Amino acid sequence: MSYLPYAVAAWICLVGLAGVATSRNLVHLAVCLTVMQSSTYVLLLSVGYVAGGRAPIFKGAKPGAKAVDPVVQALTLTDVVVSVAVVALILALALDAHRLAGTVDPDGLADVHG
Amino acid sequence: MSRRGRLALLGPALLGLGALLGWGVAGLPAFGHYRGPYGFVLDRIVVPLRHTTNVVMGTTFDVRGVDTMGEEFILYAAVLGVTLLLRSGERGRPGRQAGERLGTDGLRLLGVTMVGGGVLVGLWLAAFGYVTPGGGFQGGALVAGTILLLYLVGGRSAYAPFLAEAALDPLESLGAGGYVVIGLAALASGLPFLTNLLGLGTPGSLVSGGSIAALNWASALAVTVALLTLFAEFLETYVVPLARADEA
Amino acid sequence: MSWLPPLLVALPLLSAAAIAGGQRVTPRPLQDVVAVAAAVAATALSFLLLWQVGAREVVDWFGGWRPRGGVAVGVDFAVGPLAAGMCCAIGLVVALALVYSLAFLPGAGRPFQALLLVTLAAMDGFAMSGDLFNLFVWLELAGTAAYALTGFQVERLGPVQGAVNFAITNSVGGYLLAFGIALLYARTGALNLAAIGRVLAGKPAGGLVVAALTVVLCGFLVKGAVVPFHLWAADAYAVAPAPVCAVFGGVMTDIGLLGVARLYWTSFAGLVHGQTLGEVLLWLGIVSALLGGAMAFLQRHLKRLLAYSVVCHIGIMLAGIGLLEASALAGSELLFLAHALLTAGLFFVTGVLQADHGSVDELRLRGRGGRLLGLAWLGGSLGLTGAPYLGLYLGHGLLDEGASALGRPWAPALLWLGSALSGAALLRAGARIFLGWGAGRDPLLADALEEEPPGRAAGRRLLVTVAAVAVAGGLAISLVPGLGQRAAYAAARFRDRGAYAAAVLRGTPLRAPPRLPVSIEHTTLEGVLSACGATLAAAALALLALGRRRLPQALSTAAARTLGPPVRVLHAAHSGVVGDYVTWVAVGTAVTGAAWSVLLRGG
Amino acid sequence: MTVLATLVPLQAVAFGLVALGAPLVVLTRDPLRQALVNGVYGVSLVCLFVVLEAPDPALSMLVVSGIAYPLVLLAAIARVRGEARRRRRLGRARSRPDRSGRR
Repeated sequence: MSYLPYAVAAWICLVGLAGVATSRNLVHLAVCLTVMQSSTYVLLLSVGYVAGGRAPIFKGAKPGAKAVDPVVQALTLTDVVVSVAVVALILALALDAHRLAGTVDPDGLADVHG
Repeated sequence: MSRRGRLALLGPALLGLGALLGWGVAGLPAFGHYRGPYGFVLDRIVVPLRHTTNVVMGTTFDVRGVDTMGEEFILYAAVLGVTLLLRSGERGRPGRQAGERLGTDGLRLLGVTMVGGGVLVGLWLAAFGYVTPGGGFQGGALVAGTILLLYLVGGRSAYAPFLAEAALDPLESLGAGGYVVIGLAALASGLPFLTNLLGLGTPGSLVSGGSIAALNWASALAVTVALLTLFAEFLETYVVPLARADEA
Repeated sequence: MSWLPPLLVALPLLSAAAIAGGQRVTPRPLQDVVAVAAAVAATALSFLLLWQVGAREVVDWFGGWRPRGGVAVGVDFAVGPLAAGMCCAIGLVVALALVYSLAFLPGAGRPFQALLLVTLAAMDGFAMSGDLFNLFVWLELAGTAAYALTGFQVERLGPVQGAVNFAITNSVGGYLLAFGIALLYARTGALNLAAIGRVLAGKPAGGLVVAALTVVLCGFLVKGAVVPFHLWAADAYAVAPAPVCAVFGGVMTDIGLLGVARLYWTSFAGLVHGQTLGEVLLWLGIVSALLGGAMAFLQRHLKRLLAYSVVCHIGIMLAGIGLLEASALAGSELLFLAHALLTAGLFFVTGVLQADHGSVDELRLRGRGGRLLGLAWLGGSLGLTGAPYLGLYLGHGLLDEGASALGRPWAPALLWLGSALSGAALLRAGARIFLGWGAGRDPLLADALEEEPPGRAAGRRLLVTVAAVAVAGGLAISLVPGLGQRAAYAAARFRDRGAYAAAVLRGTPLRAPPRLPVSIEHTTLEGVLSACGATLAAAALALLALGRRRLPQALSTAAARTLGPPVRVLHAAHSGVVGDYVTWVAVGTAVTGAAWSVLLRGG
Repeated sequence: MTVLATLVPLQAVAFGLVALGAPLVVLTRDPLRQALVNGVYGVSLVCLFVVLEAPDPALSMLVVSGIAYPLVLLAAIARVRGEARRRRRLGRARSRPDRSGRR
């Protein structure tokens, strides 16, 4: 049971991936990508958690106080910014595709293959 | 591949992947038992060495400052990319038109108050980022978001000054490029790239952390302008033509 | 400390910011000069760095955060000759692409140049970084810039889904990588590659490590366009402008492979049964080489043809890595150098054809190419096939030696077959376009694409010159005196996990390097014979494809009957639908994970 | 050590909400409604980050899911619908071959 947090992260990753693979709308698909990415935040923050630890902010606290891992939080911050950038770009690309092909259904966009 | 074929392939693949990830996370230390050492070392050394009481920001802007430089440029590249994509698609469209206003005077008043408050809170978040929770990204995003409220409450004319590309482009480059310049300043003085140069100050006050403050403000500027440009590109090129199409 | 590694990243980034920020105030020619100068300067600095790392590992800790008490606190760039050599090639290809785009995309605007410089910085950072999360950051930066570069000219009518598929598939790969990073961090408490390697060394791989390394390596393989993660490649290259394709196909796809090799030799090699990782990589490489070659042979759209040729050669390089042998790794390194320039050169030639005739369709261009251009195409094709003493030849030779030393001569034979297939595709297209051979119709090839209006011919001489320079440079790689020996030394350094970790974590200097001779690498008779065989096979296949009509009726119907169904399956599998691509990513990850979970536990 | 000693109830609830929220976001196929559900999912992530003692990522997630995502998503959705409407009108005026109709 103390593995529940990690299982949640893996679950979100799979759910997001399934959403990306089956999506019928590029706007919807972009959101599914953010869901998939949110699994990495959940996993990162879970593995860095220390039971009974405080946030790694030592204003008004002794520097030796028990605190959670600051590294995973720094990584999560970077990750969140990446997700904004990627979503904006994919939406812009989706709009371009829509302007040219008249659809946001990825299954309908494929006019060339092989 | 037909949709049914895809699902038939995806199902087993996800099961396999789920088994793999499940097997993987079962080997992790139990929740709440982070074993270190990296994080514990930083919890111990950042405050004495850098005088920033927010260790996360000390990590983001100093210990792992180069990651954040990459992050700034990811946002920068995304904005450049969105601009490139959306503007190339809009060539030949008729010019923009003056915007429309929203709702009643009371609603607008509320909005303007919120804008003032939001900008203040955003600046506060950015300023105290390395002392208490917050930082350049969070503060910058809040400032950008509240300036955007002007678009809703004041119409395009009130928001327009914030959209002048001639002003936005150099400012954003100043933010992202400023980060690099601060790093290069250390290199020029014979120290490793991004070395903290300025005085460390008193822990728990605004005057702490040395270069962290400068990097933090560079990043706040870059993020604010980046998000403003991003919103502007999406709103200008997309919402305004939509309104026109509806009138027609 | 050396000031070179951070400068390789800082300089292009700062120039990109200056170009994009000053686009309204500075005159156009000045901007062009700044962009090209930044790329050229980055290349020159890379060569300087290459010279500097000859005798030592250049380790640079950002912010001066050196390891404390054995714990790597900061982020480091740790550069050996292999990484520095990659930076040289990256800088060279991007500089050529920037010069080329001055004439090819005069209206592209400054964001285009800025984004190319950002890509350059990101790829250099990736090649040098010694920190797992930092690798992810550079990879995402390169990706973000690349998605926009791919899509921005889509309005000129092309397969619209290319850029979207590229962005989505690569993002999924990136998130798999991020998930794996979190798992590895939880297991080892470190992000530095050397530190991770130290924790994992000598331990058996449990479920956690198997899952973590699977998603991390598969994340890199998605970026590297390795079968079955390769499906986005042809779509993306088909829409991207030629100079962007040159950067993608020449160097950007390959950094995914560098990630795989780097992770293996710094972090995973010490695991019990760690060498079984190579087994799967070798087979993925062989399959990529064969499938890529076959798909290249079935294309008529030149950029898609070249994209599959890239998949084929990426497979060959991956196989060289997967053999886990010094000589084979050196072979991969030389393959990378020659392939980068030759592929870039061929994309440049394609761009000229497009500017001249408004088409990149092999059948429609039949008999329409110029002579000098044809010569460049022929050189590029022969170099990529690995004809004796040209282009990829030396790399193939070293790879063959490594494989025979391991008693696996069948591996290079399969790789040569892939090389011959893609070479045949290139030679066939060249003969049809520049000599007018063969018919104007071919039912075996993929669908036609919509055409674009012919571009402008101004600056054509510049375009042809850049293409010729790239091809000539790539052809010469096999003949540069002393390069083979230096590649072997670089490979040996790259594989020395102990020395790398000591240099990074404790600053221990390396043993003095041996004196390397400056002579053309000796190759075995077998090597020459295989190269001749592959070249002849490629030429024969190309002729067969062109002159099919002249064969006896019975023979050609029989051939069509046997080849038809598998060809249709191949075409159908590359469906152009992003949902399918993501599904294949999931399948590939699950299957490689299953393979590794058996092999790594000694099964 | 027992389960509850390391996973306090508040955290368990937050994890549960996030685990439920993710499939809801994915299964909401209408983009406009999905943007709203995604906002709620974002708030549940913010709560989770708070109970995991991560105020900085929580703030970051708050501005992203409260400002950045909704704005770009709504603008994109509005554009897609507007374009579709205009296309329908144009399509009636002069019948242009629609490249999407192939499959």
